[in-house]
Amino acid sequence: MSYQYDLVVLGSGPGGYVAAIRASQLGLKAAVVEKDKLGGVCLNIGCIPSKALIHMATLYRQAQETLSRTGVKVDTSGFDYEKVFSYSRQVADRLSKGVQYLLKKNKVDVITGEGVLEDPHTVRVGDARYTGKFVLVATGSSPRSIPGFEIDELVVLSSTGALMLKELPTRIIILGGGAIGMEFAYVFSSFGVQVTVVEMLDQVLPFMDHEVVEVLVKDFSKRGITILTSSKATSLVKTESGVVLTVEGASGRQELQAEKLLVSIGRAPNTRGIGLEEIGVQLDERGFVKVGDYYQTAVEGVYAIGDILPTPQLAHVASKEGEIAVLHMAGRPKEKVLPQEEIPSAVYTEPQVAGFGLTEKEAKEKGLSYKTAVFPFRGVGKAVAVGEVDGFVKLVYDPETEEILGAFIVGPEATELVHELLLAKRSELLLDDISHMVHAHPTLSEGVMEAARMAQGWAIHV
Amino acid sequence: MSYQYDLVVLGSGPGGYVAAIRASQLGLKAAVVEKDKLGGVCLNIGCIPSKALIHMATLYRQAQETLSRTGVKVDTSGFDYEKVFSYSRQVADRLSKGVQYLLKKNKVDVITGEGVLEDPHTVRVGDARYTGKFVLVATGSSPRSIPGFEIDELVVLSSTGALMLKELPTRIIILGGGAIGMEFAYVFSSFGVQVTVVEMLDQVLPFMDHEVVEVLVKDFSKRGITILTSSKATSLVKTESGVVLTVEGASGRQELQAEKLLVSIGRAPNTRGIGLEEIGVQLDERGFVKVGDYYQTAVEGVYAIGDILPTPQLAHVASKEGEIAVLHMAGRPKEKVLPQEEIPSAVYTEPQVAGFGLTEKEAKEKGLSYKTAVFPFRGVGKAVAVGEVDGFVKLVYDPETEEILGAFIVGPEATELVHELLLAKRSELLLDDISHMVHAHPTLSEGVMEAARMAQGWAIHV
Amino acid sequence: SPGEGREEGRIYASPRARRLAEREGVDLSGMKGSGPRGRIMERDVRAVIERRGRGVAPEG
Ligand SMILES: Cc1cc2nc3c(=O)[nH]c(=O)nc-3n(C[C@H](O)[C@H](O)[C@H](O)COP(=O)(O)OP(=O)(O)OC[C@H]3O[C@@H](n4cnc5c(N)ncnc54)[C@H](O)[C@@H]3O)c2cc1C
Ligand SMILES: Cc1cc2nc3c(=O)[nH]c(=O)nc-3n(C[C@H](O)[C@H](O)[C@H](O)COP(=O)(O)OP(=O)(O)OC[C@H]3O[C@@H](n4cnc5c(N)ncnc54)[C@H](O)[C@@H]3O)c2cc1C
Repeated sequence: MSYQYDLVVLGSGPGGYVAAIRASQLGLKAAVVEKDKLGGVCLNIGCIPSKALIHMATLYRQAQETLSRTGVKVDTSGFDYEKVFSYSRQVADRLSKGVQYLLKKNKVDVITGEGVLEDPHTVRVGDARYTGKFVLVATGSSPRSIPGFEIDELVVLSSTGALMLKELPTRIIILGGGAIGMEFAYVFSSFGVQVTVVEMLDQVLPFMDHEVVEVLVKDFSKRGITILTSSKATSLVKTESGVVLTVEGASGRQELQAEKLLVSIGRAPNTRGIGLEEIGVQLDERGFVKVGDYYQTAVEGVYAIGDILPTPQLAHVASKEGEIAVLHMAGRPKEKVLPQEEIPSAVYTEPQVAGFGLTEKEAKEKGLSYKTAVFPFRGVGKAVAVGEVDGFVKLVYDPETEEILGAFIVGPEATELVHELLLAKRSELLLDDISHMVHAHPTLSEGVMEAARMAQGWAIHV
Repeated sequence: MSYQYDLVVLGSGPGGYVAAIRASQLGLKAAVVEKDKLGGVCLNIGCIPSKALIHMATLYRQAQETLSRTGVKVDTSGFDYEKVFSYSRQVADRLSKGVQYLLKKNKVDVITGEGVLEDPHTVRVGDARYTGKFVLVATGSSPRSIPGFEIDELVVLSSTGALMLKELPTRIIILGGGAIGMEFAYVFSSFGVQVTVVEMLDQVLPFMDHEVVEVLVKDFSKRGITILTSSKATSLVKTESGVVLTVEGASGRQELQAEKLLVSIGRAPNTRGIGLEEIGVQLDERGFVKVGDYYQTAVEGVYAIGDILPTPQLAHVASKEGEIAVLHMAGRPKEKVLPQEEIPSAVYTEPQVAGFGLTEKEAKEKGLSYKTAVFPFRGVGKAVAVGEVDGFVKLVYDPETEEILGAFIVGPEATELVHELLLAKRSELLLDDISHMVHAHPTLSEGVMEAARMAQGWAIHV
Repeated sequence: SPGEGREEGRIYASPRARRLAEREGVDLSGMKGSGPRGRIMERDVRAVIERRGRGVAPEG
């Protein structure tokens, strides 16, 4: 049987577009079907515009907190949030266009419209049908909502609505203290909005080491962000001026008022209504696709990656899964499923938070023999020079083998610094490799070196 | 024979104080002799205050260039450079006090005064004598001046005078386009000073890869900094209002006027008048100390490290040399002399520049079979989000073995990003180790990953 | 992981050491290296090659 394409990809997010380009590099003729903007959630209403807002928020804060100490007058009376919004859209559009350019350059056909799987080799878009030897489903996810807290994008916002705000509210409540919720808390509060975060679990950013999160929470509290953990929103009433949210926590029940409510309690996979179950692809009880070692679904020739899998809903995970899947299709399988401990998590607030591998709690729960080393940025000259001394580099390691089990950083540039440690972990290096390497002075990376030395008992600056 | 100390260290810079602390950790009883402030040049009049100035310069620029686009009024009419100066002094003092604390905590005695070697085991300070089984000389370096361009610290400044300015000149000429010269050019020009850099060689930052330097130079030029390369200052006349400098270059002779001249043409080792030659320590023709594999001088028991050696005059080099030397003294030699290709260089301007190993030119001159991969920050989402798309990650690698020969980065956070690559180099990893590692999205570190992929022919975002 | 590697008798070597050994046909099994925790480094493989070149039997 002959097909129009070797590969038809459904969805052009960081899973889909990267997979299509990689496929093309490997000699497969590929097409991408996209119903919305190229680049998916990440580029258009996710990672990228949120980072542009964060960047502006940081400039805004620093100008007032630090620059103003030099006699420069920072007058925010004319501040226009819509300009910040526009900047974030420009950035997103530029990158979305970039994806268009890359797809074209790599000779990947772009098909515009909503695709539905008709059979394992056929994607229908409107009246047209596109056939592929392989089909890769990368349809991503959508904001989850819960009954009673329905998103209207006017008063009750999803992350999309929050990104699209052109005007700032005076108060906002953020339901859900995951990475997305905390990043919005940072952005809004930096611009003077009163923010309350409501989290059901006993810790915001539950996937991160608890000590790292403590530093962030302390910093956020100092800035006037209220964080309520172990707190459950039980009911929502819309009023003329916004919302009243009833929250039940350890200390009882309270009513919170705000102009807007941002619901960021997770994202649901886009796996319904696109023919998946109809052709035999298996979903788990939460609607995520079940896959094998190379992201093959139960149906021969059909693969699935990204936010529709029960793996961490992160852009870099989606991309890597796509790479692994297309290598398998191309008959050149190299790696299998992404090992969980090699996936970095990053939160781009200030201070930033990043980490991978086992948290201290996880190491303890697993009954591993582990130790931790915590080196504070206070002891790092560059951190002092730039006035960002809160935070630390924390290593969870095996004291016997000196293997790194996990690493967590809170502080300036944490999201970049984590990669040196991740490389060490992934390439089976040991504490010695980092502790003995010369690190440029003065850099924040010296904190990474010192943490490794600390684990070995010879940190200098502590 | 018995000594008061196992180790007497002369000089408390990043060479001396780190060595003393390390020695103490290894069980040696140590003392440090310091005639000035603890922490040496680096903490007091070098690395640290300069980075504090750079930080403020960046905030000042960003507020005007970026933040002002959001309607925030940035009024610099009341700007007071002395506040910036004070901030840099606070940072330096805080870190110098930190060294004091660390020395005390590690039970290292601090002896205040100018030390002179009387014999291989005796340091005289005033009337007092301190004996040590080992003596480590770490007396650092001082600004070099040339006849006709004598430094008076009023009009003709060294880096020290430049750091101590409490008022900005309208124009400044910087003689010497090394790291120090370029960092001052960045600081001054950011605050509105007209800057001209005069460099004798055909490239500023001569130790860096030429393509990387081109990006910096282009950026500097855009900001109005004049850079004259292959240009020699032939005479200096002091006038009522400043200086007139005559410069001869390819395009002939010209006269430059400014209020101040900063001479940053290199640093001379502090090796005279402290008894070195008298006790038999050998110096080379330029006054640098000759040492063996573990930084031993020609005299048994006497070691030398840091800026007084003909190795790169960098703080992290001084510290590492100190570590190696004291391990040798303690009878636990581990590493020998620091391999040149494992030493990172960093320039903390914006954009930042950092690198290690062979530049493309060096690889060519050595007749090596090499290739390069240059991945632009344009293709990195985070760089676009923060509006810093100039620059790239450049790898010089062996195409056959996929070994990294050198790496150079120009762009945001270059001085941090370089460490992932350096770890790869030092721990004998290959391109594969970096190209296949999941890097968090969106981070600048993705540029490092993409450069490695580019070398292997599968970069996605280019 | 390196710890498990050693226990299983798996070879713990740097990628460059591995690559060189592969190209030069050096058997790394049972070899103890000079890197962290006995990791076989390129220099260790070079030493074997050199000894081989000089006709010296490899060390156990
Ligand atoms: C506010 C926010 C911030 C975030 N920040 C980060 C971050 O900093 N770092 C990070 O790693 N992750 C972040 N994420 C998560 C990240 O965006 C996702 O993990 C990532 O986008 C998943 O990629 P994907 O390719 O699986 O799907 P998506 O990016 O969701 O793309 C799926 C695409 O498929 C299209 N599609 C769906 N169904 C069809 C159909 N039937 N026919 C045609 N097209 C279809 C959609 O229109 C969409 O374009 C963030 C998310 C949000 C919401
Ligand atoms: C403006 C500037 C910026 C710089 N920026 C960087 C940078 O960003 N990164 C980097 O790596 N390097 C930088 N350097 C270089 C760095 O400062 C030096 O490489 C480093 O300080 C050398 O350390 P050291 O221990 O050898 O000597 P020094 O730091 O010079 O310390 C020597 C100490 O010995 C004392 N001393 C000398 N003689 C005697 C004596 N006879 N008795 C008692 N005490 C004595 C001195 O007072 C001094 O405190 C910079 C230098 C300058 C000038």
